[in-house]
Amino acid sequence: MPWDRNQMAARAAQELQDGYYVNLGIGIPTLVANHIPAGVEVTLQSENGMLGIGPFPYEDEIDPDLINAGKQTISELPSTSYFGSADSFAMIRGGHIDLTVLGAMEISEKGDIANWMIPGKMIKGMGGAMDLVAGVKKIIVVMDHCAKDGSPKFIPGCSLPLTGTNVVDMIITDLAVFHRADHDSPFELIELAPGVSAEDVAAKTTAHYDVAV
Amino acid sequence: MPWDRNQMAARAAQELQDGYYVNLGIGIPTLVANHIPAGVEVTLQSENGMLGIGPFPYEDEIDPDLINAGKQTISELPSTSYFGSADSFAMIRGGHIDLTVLGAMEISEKGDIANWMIPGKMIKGMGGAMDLVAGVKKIIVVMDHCAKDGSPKFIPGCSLPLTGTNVVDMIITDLAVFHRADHDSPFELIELAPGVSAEDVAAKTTAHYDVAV
Amino acid sequence: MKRIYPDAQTALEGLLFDGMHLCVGGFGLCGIPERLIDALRDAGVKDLTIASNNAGIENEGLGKLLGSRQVKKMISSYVGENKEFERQFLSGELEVEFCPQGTLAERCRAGGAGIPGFYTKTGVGTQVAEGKEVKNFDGDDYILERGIFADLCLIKGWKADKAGNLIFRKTARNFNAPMATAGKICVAEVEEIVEVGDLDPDAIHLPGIYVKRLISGAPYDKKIEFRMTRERETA
Amino acid sequence: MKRIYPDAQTALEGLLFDGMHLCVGGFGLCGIPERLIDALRDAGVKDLTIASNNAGIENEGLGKLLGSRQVKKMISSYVGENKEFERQFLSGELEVEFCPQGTLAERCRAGGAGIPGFYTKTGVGTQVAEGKEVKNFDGDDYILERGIFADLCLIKGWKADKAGNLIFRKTARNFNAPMATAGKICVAEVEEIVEVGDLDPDAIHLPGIYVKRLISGAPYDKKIEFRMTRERETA
Repeated sequence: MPWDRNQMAARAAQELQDGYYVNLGIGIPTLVANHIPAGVEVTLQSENGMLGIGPFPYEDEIDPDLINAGKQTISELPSTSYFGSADSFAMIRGGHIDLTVLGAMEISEKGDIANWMIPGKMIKGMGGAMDLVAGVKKIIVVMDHCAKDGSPKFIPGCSLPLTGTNVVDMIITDLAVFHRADHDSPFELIELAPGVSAEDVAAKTTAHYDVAV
Repeated sequence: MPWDRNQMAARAAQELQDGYYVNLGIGIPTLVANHIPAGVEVTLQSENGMLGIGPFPYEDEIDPDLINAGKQTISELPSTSYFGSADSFAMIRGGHIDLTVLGAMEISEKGDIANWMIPGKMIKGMGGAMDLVAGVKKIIVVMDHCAKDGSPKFIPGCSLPLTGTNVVDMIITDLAVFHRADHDSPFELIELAPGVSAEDVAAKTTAHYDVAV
Repeated sequence: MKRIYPDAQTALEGLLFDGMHLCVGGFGLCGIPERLIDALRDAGVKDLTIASNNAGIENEGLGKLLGSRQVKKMISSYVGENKEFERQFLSGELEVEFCPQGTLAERCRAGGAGIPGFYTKTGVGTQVAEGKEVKNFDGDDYILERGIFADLCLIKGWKADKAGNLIFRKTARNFNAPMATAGKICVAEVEEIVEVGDLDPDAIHLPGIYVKRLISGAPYDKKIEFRMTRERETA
Repeated sequence: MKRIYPDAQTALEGLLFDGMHLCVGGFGLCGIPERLIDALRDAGVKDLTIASNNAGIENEGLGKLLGSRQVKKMISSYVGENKEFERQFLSGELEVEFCPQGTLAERCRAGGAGIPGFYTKTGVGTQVAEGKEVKNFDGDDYILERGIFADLCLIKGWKADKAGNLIFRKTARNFNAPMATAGKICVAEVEEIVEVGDLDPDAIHLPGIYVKRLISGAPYDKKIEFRMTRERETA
């Protein structure tokens, strides 16, 4: 049985280590915050200028001056600090953030990622995605294994415009987990969702990868 | 009679305009603060990270955490703000400071300035001088007209290592004031100390300049 | 020196011209200079090039200037859901330069800091790198990005003293901080103007040197794009 | 995560090696990490390359490490009056890279911000430009300066909370702010460690992400280089 959104998020959360500073993208990545392992202290960064994101606010705590990078209202913590956008991306670009979890449309076997535009569709922009994949120490992608039409998303080379080249460290899909030790190594299939076989994954993947399950 | 240090500083102070943000170098330039014209509000910047320098502190106000760029104890004002060195020089390099007054060893007729090292002598370093002459909107040099051995300091080309090229806007010596409208124009002699003639100045200057007195 | 103006309209007097370049602070609708945007709209100045992280939504923020067709070009990282934006963009009426968010913030900081260009890894190997110089430092490729320096910067702060020293509040700081420095002149609107000495000199976000003109824009009715809440646990 | 250490010596454990590069905060003797410098001296680590605006004076600040011959190279803007420095420099024992003060500050900020190089007007046409790439932007020449990224950054703050959020005091902020970001790890000493929540989140100068190890170095007996005063007007 493939993993659902929450299970994928929970799997990503297993990569969190005590003391990590983490930036979570919009969508499934946001759910990772609900699965932080016990005893692990993680500080969440929001690229619009905040370290130490709290949960969504109570109705009477809502503050228009306090939003995350998805423009959602949030709350602060006692450890929170605020800063401007230049300082925020100095932090990201400078490699001070330990981990980011992002969604993607396509990932290539070389670790390229495409997640910001589809030619012919209205372009909304890359936001902070290009900065995050270029700067953060470890990049985890969480995405459905296949597109809605059934076509593979982990492929030999991306067909969509890229967000970054050779940047992805780990891919968590609803079917499997792929990982690589460094950016010169190929991805390895290291884990399968319950009831999913390595053959199932192979049938739905065109990227080359090593198998370690 | 040539101008003394205080008179040179007072002359430089006449260039101050209401609302100016000003950085004053060490030595005679520091004295400019004592001659700010009535009705003119000027904010002094210290490149170690402060806007709004106050006077020297009273004995019981001395604070080791509160010094100017010359490492002298100073006081703060109600309008003071503090910032780090990167932000301080962003302000300077970015052209946000209106005026700086600096000393110099040599000035060339092209507006080059040499004020940081003498070959063969111990080099102490340029400190913030190169940043100031490169970044501040208007550069005024205050210096003795001649070196101690009587040789001219306003000369065709500098012999000492440069601090900046084509940056000086005005030169105030103990004998005269030179000014140029822009960095493509030659300097003009625009003012003489009392009892000093244009011929006296010419005899002690090897730089080419126009005469407008 | 006159720094405090009675309203946004007078604060912009003498600063506006057709075809000008602006930097406008804010992230989404958070920390946008609402009063100054309204005054820009009312002034009718046109063919504007605006660097701003977002382009507002319909009838809010910079969306107002899109509605009135005053914008020629946007330099933004994300333009969200704005039907009028989409229409103008797809029809070619509006030019858009997409710039990664961190690159945009740094380009503004650089412009304000006298840095005409810097190298970044962001965007290497992507469309963003097209036409840009690539340089290798210590084995990695970086692209050259240019500083942004506008004719006018418009920002929104929380409080400022009469010397122009300004502080922001929470995530409303965002692009207002770097953009305030990135132009010939910066006009700021704040929620409250306080006396000199009322703000902690160690806690000033933007020194008065950058705030040449200042207005109080209160009262504010701040808009929220995505209102999220959680339930209080019942005892 | 362990962030707070009992003293400077333990805070540096495992971080030191001969030939390493450091960024050390402070301006003159103002805001220098005294305890950490003492611990460096006591550790005896040598052949250090140190980026620091100044090199201390005899037996104060980095002057201590010069006295014990632990420094191979300084990257500084001004090295003031220090006889031992002068002797080592003139005899060729000590290498010095003079760097304009603003360029040094920006190189550290750039290194910490993932920017390997940037262009500046500072130093164009001077000795500082020798061997550096010159590029023309919009009619003016600029030189390429490199970011600095050290093995270890040592800084001095005023207060920090237990999450590492740190504030500086007055002009003791200086180079401590950019240098804290410019290395693989930053160790900070402060005058007081306070509880999480005691500092205003809008007024943090250095977010805890940069402060990986923290000590309280109190009590401090801060040195003054040039003690200047004025007389009280008598009534």
